[in-house]
Amino acid sequence: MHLIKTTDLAVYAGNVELLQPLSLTLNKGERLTILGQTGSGKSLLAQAIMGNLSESLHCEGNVELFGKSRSLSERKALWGRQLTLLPQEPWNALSPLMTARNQLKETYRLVRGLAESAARTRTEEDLNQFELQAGADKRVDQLSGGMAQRVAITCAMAGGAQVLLADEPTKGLDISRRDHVVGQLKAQAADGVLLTITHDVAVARQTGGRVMVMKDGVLLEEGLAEDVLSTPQHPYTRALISADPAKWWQPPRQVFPEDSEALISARQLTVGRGDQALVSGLNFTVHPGEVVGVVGDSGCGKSTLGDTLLGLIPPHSGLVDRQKGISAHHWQKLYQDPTAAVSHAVPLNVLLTDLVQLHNLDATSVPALMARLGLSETLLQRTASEVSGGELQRFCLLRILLLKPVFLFADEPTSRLDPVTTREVSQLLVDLAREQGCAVMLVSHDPMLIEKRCDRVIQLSA
Amino acid sequence: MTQLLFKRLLQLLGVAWGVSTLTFLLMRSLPGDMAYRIAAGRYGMDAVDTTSADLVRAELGLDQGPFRAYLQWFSDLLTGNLGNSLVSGMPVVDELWHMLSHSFYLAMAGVVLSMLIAVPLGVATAWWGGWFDRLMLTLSTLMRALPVFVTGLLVIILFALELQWFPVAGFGSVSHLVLPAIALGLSLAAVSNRVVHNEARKVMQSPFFEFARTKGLSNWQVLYRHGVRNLAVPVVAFMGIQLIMLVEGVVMIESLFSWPGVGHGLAHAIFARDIPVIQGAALMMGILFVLLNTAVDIACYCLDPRGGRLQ
Amino acid sequence: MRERTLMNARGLGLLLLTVLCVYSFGTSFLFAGDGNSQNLNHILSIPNAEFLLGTDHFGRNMWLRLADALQLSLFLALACVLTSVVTGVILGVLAATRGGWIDRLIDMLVTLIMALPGLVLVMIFASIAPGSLLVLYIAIALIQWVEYFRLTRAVIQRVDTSPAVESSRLMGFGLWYLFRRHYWPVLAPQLLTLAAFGAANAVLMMASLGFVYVGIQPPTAELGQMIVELFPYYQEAPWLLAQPLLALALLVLAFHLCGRRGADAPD
Amino acid sequence: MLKVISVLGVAGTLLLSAPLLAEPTKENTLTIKGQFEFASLDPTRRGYVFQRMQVLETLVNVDSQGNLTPGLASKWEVSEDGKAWTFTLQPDVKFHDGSSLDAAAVVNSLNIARAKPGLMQGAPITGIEVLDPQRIQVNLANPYSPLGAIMANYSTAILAPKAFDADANVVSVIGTGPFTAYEIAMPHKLVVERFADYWGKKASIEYASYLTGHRAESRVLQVRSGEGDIVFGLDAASVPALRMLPQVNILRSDLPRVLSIKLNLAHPMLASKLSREALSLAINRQGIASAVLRSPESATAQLLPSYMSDWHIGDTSAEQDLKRAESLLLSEGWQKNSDGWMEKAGQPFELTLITYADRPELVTVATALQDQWKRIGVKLNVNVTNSSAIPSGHQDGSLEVALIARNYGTIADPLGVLIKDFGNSSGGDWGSMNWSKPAIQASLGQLVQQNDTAKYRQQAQQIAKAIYEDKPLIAIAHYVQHTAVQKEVEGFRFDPYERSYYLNEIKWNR
Repeated sequence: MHLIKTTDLAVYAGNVELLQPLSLTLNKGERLTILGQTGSGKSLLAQAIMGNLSESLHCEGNVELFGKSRSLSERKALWGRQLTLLPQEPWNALSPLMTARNQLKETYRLVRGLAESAARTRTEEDLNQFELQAGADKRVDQLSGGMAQRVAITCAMAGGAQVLLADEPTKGLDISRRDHVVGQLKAQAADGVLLTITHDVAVARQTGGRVMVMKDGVLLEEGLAEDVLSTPQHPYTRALISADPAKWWQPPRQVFPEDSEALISARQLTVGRGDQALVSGLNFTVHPGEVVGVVGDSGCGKSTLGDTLLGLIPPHSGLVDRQKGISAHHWQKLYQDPTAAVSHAVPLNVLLTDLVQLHNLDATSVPALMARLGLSETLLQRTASEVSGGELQRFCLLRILLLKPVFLFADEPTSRLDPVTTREVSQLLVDLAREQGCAVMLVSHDPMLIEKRCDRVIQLSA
Repeated sequence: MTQLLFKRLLQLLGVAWGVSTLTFLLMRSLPGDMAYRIAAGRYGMDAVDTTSADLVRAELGLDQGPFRAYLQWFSDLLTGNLGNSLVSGMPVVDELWHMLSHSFYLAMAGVVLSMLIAVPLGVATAWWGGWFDRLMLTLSTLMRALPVFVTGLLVIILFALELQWFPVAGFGSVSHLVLPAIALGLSLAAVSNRVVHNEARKVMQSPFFEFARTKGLSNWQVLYRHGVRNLAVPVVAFMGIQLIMLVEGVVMIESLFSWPGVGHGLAHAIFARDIPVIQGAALMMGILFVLLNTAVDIACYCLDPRGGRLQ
Repeated sequence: MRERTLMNARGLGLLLLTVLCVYSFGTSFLFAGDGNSQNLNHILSIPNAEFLLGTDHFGRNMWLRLADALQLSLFLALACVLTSVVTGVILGVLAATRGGWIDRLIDMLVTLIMALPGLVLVMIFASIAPGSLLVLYIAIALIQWVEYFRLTRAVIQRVDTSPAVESSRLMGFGLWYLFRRHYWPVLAPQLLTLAAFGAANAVLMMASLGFVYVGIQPPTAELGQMIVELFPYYQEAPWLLAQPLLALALLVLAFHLCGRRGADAPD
Repeated sequence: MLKVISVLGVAGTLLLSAPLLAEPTKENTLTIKGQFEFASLDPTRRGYVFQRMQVLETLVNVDSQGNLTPGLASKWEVSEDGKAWTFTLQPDVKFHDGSSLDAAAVVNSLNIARAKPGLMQGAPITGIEVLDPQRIQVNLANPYSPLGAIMANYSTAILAPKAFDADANVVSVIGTGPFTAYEIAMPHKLVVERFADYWGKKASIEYASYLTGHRAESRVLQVRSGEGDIVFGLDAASVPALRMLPQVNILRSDLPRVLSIKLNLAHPMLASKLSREALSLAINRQGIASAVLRSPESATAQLLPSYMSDWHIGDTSAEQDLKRAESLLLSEGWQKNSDGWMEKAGQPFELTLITYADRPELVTVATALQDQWKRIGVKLNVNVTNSSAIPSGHQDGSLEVALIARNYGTIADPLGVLIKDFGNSSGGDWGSMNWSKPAIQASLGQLVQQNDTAKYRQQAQQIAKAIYEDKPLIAIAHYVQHTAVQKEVEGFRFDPYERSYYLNEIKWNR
């Protein structure tokens, strides 16, 4: 008997089709991964199966669970007990004011119906098994992204559900956390069914089982993980796989001798926010045109270092000495979330002309730069909320290039972008450094990306 | 926490001093001869004449410059004596005690009533929505469109005249407190029930509410275990803001229901230029305001420690 | 669906406001006669051809008097809101960006004003120059700017830490540019809502003053005062009391509807 | 201090009616709703509430026609030279604390009252002394006939010795009246309880409560809801509606109080008699009386009511005559300017009238006046402030016009008040202002010694005529008081001199 069987399951917003009719079956012990870029209707599939689509959408087709086709209300009765969903941002999904331990115990007591003492022991078992004791008595906002995700998984499974739908389980996590989370998913859903939805090829490879590749709500390719990922048939799948940094071409690294012209250097530098010091004893020099990578776990002080170098916050101790005689607006920063770094009030070209007028730059070089960055004139008529993350990041780059910067601190510029755009934007950064002799410090939690793009790496330990 | 308390204590002293001095300056800048006004307050509006005004001026030493009067008042304040009312000669502390206790009962009754109306209504409208929500929205907007004394009159006409359940005005027994509390409670609830509605809707549409549901908890369990606490934070914070609106209503309702509260008393003290009473009342209200605000801030912090350290 | 109800709520509000404005300002041009001229042997009459809304307890033409009262309320609401918005925003920006002792100083002043009940402060001001509408307007504006100050400071403190502002600062833009591109677009919608509720409160505050016989000297027509004067006749001539009540309710309702944006803002 | 009073009140009850622990309940308490607060325990300050609720009594009482009748003093005689009044006290009168009333107690209470501001300071009293345990004597510098009426005023109420503390402040209201003070919650509420050993007619109802209701609206609503057994100070506007209530009687009573306009005769525009005549003629007294005061027959052009016959002159008209008024002004040299205001030598005929909102009808009458004077081109600005603005405006000469409600019945014989208001050239706070008429002022002074009733009447008529013609004060209407009495209350009668509610004559008829 199939645990999950959907026939022509489709999702519509009014009469616009967001997800093409899709039929799939999953038996006990099987694993399926839906792979595709963000915003391709993947999570709608999970919500359609689960039955918690938002009011404005409706779905067609039939959903069979545990061998019997279930209406919406019947599926709701299965929530937690047979069928469970792991939502995208786990740190928003856990109740903000309750400790992790209580949220877990609550599920055992109320969903599993265990007595108080039995629920407590089962909770302790889970906490030990998944090494969650450290964050057990903390609130969600005090947990790291990885820890919050793992707590969410245990809570979701505590109800004894056999079918686990995991929506983007590794989004925003560091590489080391990612493998840990995928391992836990596979362990907990061992004797049931695991349907994973992700944009990360490595997660698909690690989960194994079958893979479905989707783009804009359309199923492109399907098959066993090993076959599809090693010999992709569909061109989109091939582009998706080759976007993985591990597959990028490795350019020759430029070496800058010690005595060559120093742009900015740190002497016994300690950086921190407020009264809490994060990293100490930093000594390095950055030369014009050099691309330096900065790697470290999230929260280890990467962006704090950037702000200190740019003079936005004072160093705790030690010295940052910059080359004299360079005006302030030549030291620039590229942000992780482009939508938060640009004003949404006016169209992009207005922002551009503001900048040109402020420093009365020569606007003649703008068209060439725009072509180089793949930005069309019509795109600039729109405001920041009407363009994609990738386009907006390229617009930020355009503004920075206009200022002819000597130093650019790029703080995880591609973590929010999908793989294909990540490759283009990171390549643009390297070209900027080489052509304009501008020093670039590139921050990322993906060591492979840093490996393929930077001349040398600064490792920040937690 | 202690750092907060110390800071708020300083603020308390500052506000108490500031408010009473502000009222002193304002009252002293009012036109008309104070002695006459106090005489009118003492002997009644028909019997006030120059001889009684001169006697009052002599008795109370009103000829002394405002600065010396202020110093005199300030030195008394340091010894904890708020002076005597110019009109009745009674110690200000006693008059204020009588007025403040009554205003306190009315305010508390009003707030409790408004919460009893606003919270269930807000949550229900957020939960069901649809026509019920629209009906409550129009009702509360209409209620907010009326000045408080009109609400008071409607409440009297309905409960006291038609139904004869409660006395129209006066004080002394609990039954006297009911109608003013209903009038005040309704005017407050008209605003707070929409705030509760919005906050409840935000909680019900939040991801943690959805995850608790998909985790297997029933609607009621989620609302009870997660919804209430997360809802309490913004609602308690709003109660801090509503304090200011509360006092407006209290002044109106007290004069309509002849409730001997501080709002009503202050209005008379202003007309009769009874400066010590006004200063004393302003002092007490300033202190009460800071204390209540601190209490609300602490309550918010305990409910939701995420707000970082208390400033 | 949400967007549509929002639009027609605000549309209804604006429509109501224009109707009231047309009635109040239009009447003084179109209709001759003066709202204050009395006719003591023709009091409490039922609305008829000559007196469209009947006559009040002095025999004055209610149609004209209500128009004058609405004019006064509209004018006062507009003046109070404008003054308090301008003062509140300027001081808010100053406190949020300069911070330090300015912030503490204004904060102390704000706490002082909020500690005293607004109505009592207005009463004291009103008795400084009895009957002058200027003093009334100053007093009400003095109380209301506090709300805008607190909103502006909170919004700017929040927006100031956003990457967009940091990036603009890095690019060399000044405070005025930050205000125009970053602060104002976030502030404007919330200010509009607060201004609408502020206007409503100004009108209600003046009406409450009429209730305690402060501020308004005869023969000025004011909605609150009219309600108080006509209340004793609620049995004899209910249609008279209904007019100022309805006018006040519609005016305040119009302001509230204009202020509606998605969530009903707590004032 | 406050808590002490209520404790004392409670203790009083326990002491007096120890067997049955009576408590004021809805059934046994007569609820009275009044207009005015009582700001202190001291009768010299607004003590009328304690007198009306019959807690305190005075030596002399007044009947409804204004004649003096025996109170705590059974009889009194005046010496030939009119400089000594001897009062004989009622026999075996008990104070509320059980002590008996004797001459020493009365003299002590009167001397304390005399030291404080009050009506006694208007009289030329040189001393008050004990003749024997039952008789006291008041010595005067010169004869003063209104002394008897002063002894009927609340400020001369008799308190027991224990009522005062060391420095003569009143700490507890211990009087001789048919009711004792059961609970006092200053300044709004007073509950009184029946005093078993009262010397006169004992009360039949057990408790009575007096509550101050500032708002005319709430008092009207208390009548409608039946909560107020007796409600005073009903505003004229709501009377027609209240008459329709089945369970309530609305009593209409004339008061010796008059609504009048006080003019500052030193003001250039008000100096000439003809201008004042014009202003008086412009007033539509009939319209104001019927439309604003809702009592058509209260319109009058004279200060004193008809039942004070000596002071009431016959041939006076209260008609409005706009044409004649305008012609009078034109004859005075005023010309109407472009926008309708009278003007002379560039100066518009503009006056500022002050009045006070404590009496709501004053504001409405001022509004009516404003419109009526506008018809003859006189621009009247109305400034509603506090009643004290009138005496202070009189003193510093800033007062131009004032609308006042003057009570000529505070002392039974109006002579005392008239002397105060018109007795000298600078006038009185509530009387004339800068009206110098030496002959009239002199004859007013002599009337005090005039015992021959015929001569008294002839001089009084002469004075009244001069006031009517010269118009230092322009009368508009005399006061009509409306009181609502629930049908279940029997035996209530209204005292025009507002000295007593006669609670001891009231019975329930349920």
